[in-house]
Amino acid sequence: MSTSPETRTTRKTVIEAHDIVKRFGGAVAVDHVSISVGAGEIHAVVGENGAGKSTLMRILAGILTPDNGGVSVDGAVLEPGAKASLEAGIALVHQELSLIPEMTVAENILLGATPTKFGVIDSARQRKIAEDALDQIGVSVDLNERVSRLSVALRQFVEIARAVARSPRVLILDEPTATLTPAETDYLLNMLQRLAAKGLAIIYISHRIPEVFRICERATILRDGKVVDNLIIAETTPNAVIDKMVGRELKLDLQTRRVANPGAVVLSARGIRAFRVNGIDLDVRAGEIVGIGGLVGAGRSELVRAIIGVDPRTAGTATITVDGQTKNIQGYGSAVRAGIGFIPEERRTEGLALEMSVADNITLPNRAFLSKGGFLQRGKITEFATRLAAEVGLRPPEVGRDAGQYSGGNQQKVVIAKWLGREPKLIVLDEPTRGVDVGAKAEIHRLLRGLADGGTAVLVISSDLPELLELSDVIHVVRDGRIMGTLSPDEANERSVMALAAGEKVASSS
Amino acid sequence: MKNAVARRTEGRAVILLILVVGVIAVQQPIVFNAYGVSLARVALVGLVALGLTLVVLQGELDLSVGSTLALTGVVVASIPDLGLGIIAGLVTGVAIGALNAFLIVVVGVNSFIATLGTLFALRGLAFVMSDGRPVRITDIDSALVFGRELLGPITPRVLIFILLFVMLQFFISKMRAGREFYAVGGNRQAAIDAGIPVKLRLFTSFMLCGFVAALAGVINTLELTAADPTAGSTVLLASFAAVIIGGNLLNGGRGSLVGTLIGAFALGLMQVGLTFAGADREVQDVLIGIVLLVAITTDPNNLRALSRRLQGLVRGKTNQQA
Amino acid sequence: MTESGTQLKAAPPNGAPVEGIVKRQGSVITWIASRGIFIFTGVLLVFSVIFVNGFASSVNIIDVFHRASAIGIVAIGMTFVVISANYIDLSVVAQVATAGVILLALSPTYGVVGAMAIALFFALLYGVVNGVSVGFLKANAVVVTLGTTGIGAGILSLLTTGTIYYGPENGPIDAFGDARVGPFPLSAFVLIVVAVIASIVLSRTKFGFMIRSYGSNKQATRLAGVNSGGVVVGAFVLTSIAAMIAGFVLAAYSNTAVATMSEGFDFRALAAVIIGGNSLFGGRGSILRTFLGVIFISVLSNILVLSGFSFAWQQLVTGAVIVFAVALDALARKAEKR
Amino acid sequence: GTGGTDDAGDASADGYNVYALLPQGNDQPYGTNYLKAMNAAADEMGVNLTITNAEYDAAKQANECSVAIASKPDGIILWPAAVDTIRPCLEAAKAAGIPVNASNSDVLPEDKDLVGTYTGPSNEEVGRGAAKLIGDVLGDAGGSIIIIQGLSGNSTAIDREAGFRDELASSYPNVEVIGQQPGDWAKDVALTVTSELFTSLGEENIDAIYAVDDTMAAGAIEAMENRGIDPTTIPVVGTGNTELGQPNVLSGKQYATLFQSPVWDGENAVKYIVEAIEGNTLEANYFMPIPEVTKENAADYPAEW
Ligand SMILES: Nc1ncnc2c1ncn2[C@@H]1O[C@H](COP(=O)(O)OP(=O)(O)OP(=O)(O)O)[C@@H](O)[C@H]1O
Ligand SMILES: Nc1ncnc2c1ncn2[C@@H]1O[C@H](COP(=O)(O)OP(=O)(O)OP(=O)(O)O)[C@@H](O)[C@H]1O
Ligand SMILES: [Mg+2]
Ligand SMILES: [Mg+2]
Repeated sequence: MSTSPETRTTRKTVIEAHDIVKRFGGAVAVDHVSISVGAGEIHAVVGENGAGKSTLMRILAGILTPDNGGVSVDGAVLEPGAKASLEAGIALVHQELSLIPEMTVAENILLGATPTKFGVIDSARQRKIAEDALDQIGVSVDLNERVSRLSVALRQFVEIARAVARSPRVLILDEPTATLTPAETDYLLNMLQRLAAKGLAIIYISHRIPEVFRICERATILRDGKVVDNLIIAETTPNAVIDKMVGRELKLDLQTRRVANPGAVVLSARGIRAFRVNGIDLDVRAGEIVGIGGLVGAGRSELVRAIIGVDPRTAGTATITVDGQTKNIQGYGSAVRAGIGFIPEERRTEGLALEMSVADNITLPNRAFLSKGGFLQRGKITEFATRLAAEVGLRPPEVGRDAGQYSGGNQQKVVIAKWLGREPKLIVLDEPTRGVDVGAKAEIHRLLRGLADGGTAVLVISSDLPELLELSDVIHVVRDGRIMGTLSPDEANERSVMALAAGEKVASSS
Repeated sequence: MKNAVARRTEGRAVILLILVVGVIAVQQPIVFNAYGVSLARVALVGLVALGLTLVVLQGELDLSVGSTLALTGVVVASIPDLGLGIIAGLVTGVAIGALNAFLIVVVGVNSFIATLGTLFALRGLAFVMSDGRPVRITDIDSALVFGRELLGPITPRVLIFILLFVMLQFFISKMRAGREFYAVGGNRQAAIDAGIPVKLRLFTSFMLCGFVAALAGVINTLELTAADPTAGSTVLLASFAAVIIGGNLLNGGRGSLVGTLIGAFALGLMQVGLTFAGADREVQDVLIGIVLLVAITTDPNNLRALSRRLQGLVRGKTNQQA
Repeated sequence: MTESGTQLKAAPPNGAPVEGIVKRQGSVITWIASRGIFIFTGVLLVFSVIFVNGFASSVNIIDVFHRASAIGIVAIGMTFVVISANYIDLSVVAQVATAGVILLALSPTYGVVGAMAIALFFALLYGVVNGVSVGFLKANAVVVTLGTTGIGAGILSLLTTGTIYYGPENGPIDAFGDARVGPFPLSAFVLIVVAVIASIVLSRTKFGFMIRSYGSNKQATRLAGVNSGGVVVGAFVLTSIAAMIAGFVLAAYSNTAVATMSEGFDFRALAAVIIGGNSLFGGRGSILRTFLGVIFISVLSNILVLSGFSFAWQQLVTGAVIVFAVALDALARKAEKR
Repeated sequence: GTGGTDDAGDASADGYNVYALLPQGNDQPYGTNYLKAMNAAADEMGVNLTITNAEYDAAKQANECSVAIASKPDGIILWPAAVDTIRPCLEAAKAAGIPVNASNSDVLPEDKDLVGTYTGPSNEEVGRGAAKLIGDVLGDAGGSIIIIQGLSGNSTAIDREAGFRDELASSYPNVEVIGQQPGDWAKDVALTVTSELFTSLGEENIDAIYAVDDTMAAGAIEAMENRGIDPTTIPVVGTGNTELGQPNVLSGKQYATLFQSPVWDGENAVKYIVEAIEGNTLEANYFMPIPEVTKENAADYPAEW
């Protein structure tokens, strides 16, 4: 633990977490973390995907109980459990939207704290409180509209209103701007500063360093669940923070990045339109890694899913060319048969059958040639799975184990291994390292690079900018389901990508 | 229009009801003249469905309602003092609900399986207690009074049905505990995070469901002056049908008692009409089967998903939970 | 269910606990539960042999198999629907009767083989209608099969008007019903053959593998390029074919068939599947478990009758056993999660 | 009859409107033939019938009863789904001035005054008849017997068994019932439980079998054959003289049955409701003759169902 600069802040500490540890099965998500935030302070918690930010916040909010350490507000140690934390005035805006779709805005804002008279909902007060909360954050939504009918951005603000409505002492926001446009973001940041001015202690999580530098007073930097540093923003620079976040590899990898000499076009998409995809042209060449950047909600997932036929297209065509022959991609089935492999965004719900063995999971896309006359060939499967497990560096390489028993990173390796066996001509990855620890992440990167060098065409979506910059031979930046710009390796950097993603015409200097 | 229907979960139930009413108006107007009878049938189909709806709203199921009805009936009839019997019966129902909830919430059994077990066990208990014979109420005359029409052709059953609907509707729409059923069914994790006592809510819904089934058992027994251990054989599927046709989503979180009520009306009136027409029982089964199949294969969400798959571009939002 | 609420609970939006790298060896209860049905069946058999006189007699074993055959074949078929995470096929009630009635009613005119062919046609019809509604129209299996039962049973009853069809004495069907393989009735032999085939299909073939995989994660299975709708149709078709065979066996056993011959088969079959310890969340499960579940239930009712218990007690005990079995299973899961 | 006049304007001024509230119909063999005869008789006498089937669900029948009363028919034929549960229906009909006759299963004594008459078999009598047959064939020595019951909770099954046991107790003290199991009206179930009863009680200890209907009797007989017992050595008595049972009686495998005629049942239900509507004085009961059918006279009684 580095020098905690409490000494150098005049603020009165409101919330303090001491020596927090949280394990998920084997993986340590939060590793002896201490953090304290004062009244009126906006405190940043930054770190790469999977650093442990959300987990730590869920612990502060009493939703997760730590394996070690405790949380105290105004010096009083909290009982475990969400209720105690709520009563102590800790309000958390979740990273994932956590609203009840069929309930109205007003009901959602007061969910769990509905005002009642003799058990009967006091709708007058409910509206009043909800209205006030929305006023405080200066957003106007129809209180009676069902949340399922709101845009993601509006949902995000409703979530914040819900936190504010509890008139908290501590307000925690976990990547609140991830789904917001620059204008909305700007608005949110000003709002937070106003709230802080009222004496609220705010913990702010974001992957966007400029935001942190704009509103935060201090930053706690997490890596692999550990606190690597605790800085006073005024005394540091964005680069310093990023270096601390990602450690050494980033620079190294960035140096080892090299422009590929791409071969023939493998995937060619023209005029793709679909739900939240508004006309996209895209080519991916053999041996090339094409990156797709943008903010969450930009429609990147929808875009690739529409191209390869996972989700329905409303317009446009996509073709895949394998040794001279060009095939149209009708449905997803045809795409797979044509030699496309797809690693989806949601590993747990879309990528793996968690209670089936690694071998079974690897067999699934390869069932055709792992079976003869409709019968599975056990021996061949085990041998095949073991080979691939080794190839992706699965640890431990026990293919008989349930996939669910592996850590996020290893699970992701299994998802990739599923496809390697087919020697795909094109491999599409949506957030391939989300929630994957740094080590596994590096291995996955090496793997992808290796595939590309082997002549496979690779299409990668990533919200993780360093990763995107490191991997991609060319980056398309998507916003509102359109490609806003295409960057070559030497044009591409955090700012240029962000500028396009956020839709800023001219990049503002920093 | 199509959207409006798709939005309101009760959409299809309304359409069906309109159809049924239309056909009846032409074919069997007597169904309306004898509205007392028709209401009684609706109450017969709908009462248990009201309780079931509460459970379904939370994304759970209760298969044991039929057996609960039978068992409580036997309890009521086997106790000489009618008043005491009724109370005992209702208590039994609540207790059964608590047992189901315990298995589901505390032990962690999937509700479908847990209530499948109690479905068998409770029916068995009813048979054991009644020795497999109908049990006649001792104090028949007071029971007979119950069966009589109160105001005009309105029997106590109908009155209770209406009262229960109003009360449950109030509970589910105006009271915090009831309203939070939607949260439990709509996004359980979020409900837990928001500090809603999810387990308590589950217990509440199952106990209410048990209570309503028991109430139906009591009413049957009083109206018939005897309890039949084989009773309720047709209840589960009938009320299940009313719930489904009422547009309640089995995943929970979407649906309403109003929908169930409309579903019950559609089914009840349909049955009465067919009875007046002297249609074979089988014909009724087939018709209800078809209605069910149509209702479920045209669930608004699937329709939306389907239409998106077909010509795509449904403007508006995706409902993550749906 | 296309997305059963309960499954939703099984895998909540966030915070789904993930098992550690090192699988903790579960508690005693885990051990028992994972082998539950094997232990219970064993204990019950030993108990019966020792304490229930007449149980071990060859004639009685035949009766046990008579109890087990038809329902067992249905349960084995239904295992496919259960493992594909679709809970239950209620329409087996109508399907078994349809097959039985067709066999006895039509074989005089079309011959046994002809009748069987016609029965097969209807079995496939049921399977496809159920499967398409669930697999492609994404409708809830419970409701769909509830609907198809109503339609099918209604029509069957309309057409047969309650007639009890019976085959000629010592006709081929009667002969089949009385036939023995060694000490066992032919129907037991059919049950075992069906079980073996089903077991091979489920555990060894590509198709069975896809059903298991689909049951354990629809989305992942689809994204692996599997025609998931087709898999569901397959599962329902297999269930229907099994129900048809069960109809034949049941009809042959008593050489009679009537529209109401299979009342209660839906939940009784499911009970056998569940007591066998197959997971209703789909994915996990085996035919052997179902088979043992059937043997367990059949032996249980058999010894209850042998011991002079009334029908009422039989129901009560069966229900209690189901509750006990599933509660144990649930507790075991919890223990595993810890 | 009162009912007749105030319905004069009805679409069917030509004949009486009658509701037949039945617990079974085309879904059971007996009901099917009962309906056939009933409809035939109705056509003959110009009666328009509306028929319901409550599937032995008392609550459903109660509602169908009120439906019937609401449509103000001239008369109602009631075949109770469960006799204990029909009092309210009868009272309502009386209040509405609609004559009601009971058919096939008689109402309870205390409800007798609420019905015009009862037509059909006396299920107790059927049971007694069976008891006589068994008692007599076993002779003074008596013996031990088993009962294959009908569907659990079914009132016909209950009444027959009650009459049977009552008659044994009063007239054949030496005949003892040593076991019973429900055969659910189904041959296959009867087959299994009979066999199991043989196993548990010992083949040598069972001197006769009372199967509450012929379908189940056939099951009991097949059970014996499967066990290599000659059915003629253990007298089996059933009920119905059905198409399934009669061949067994003829061949002597089934010692005897009691001929219950759905045709008589259906016909007379219509015949006497008309009498009731026209206000003629009726006796309390018109019992169906229940001839004993044995190998000797079976030929004279062709099976009806
Ligand atoms: N419920 C869970 N079960 C198992 N592992 C989990 C769970 N939640 C998080 N993890 C793991 O804990 C680590 C930290 O996750 P966490 O969500 O806190 O990271 P994060 O910093 O919020 O990442 P992101 O920036 O992507 O939100 C990751 O490796 C993740 O896979
Ligand atoms: N306006 C919107 N209406 C409905 N759903 C939305 C909207 N915007 C985003 N979403 C949902 O939010 C989630 C994130 O959106 P999407 O996946 O398109 O972002 P992305 O650009 O792919 O970023 P990521 O790679 O993080 O997913 C998706 O589930 C998407 O359906
Ligand atoms: Mg996070
Ligand atoms: Mg995405």
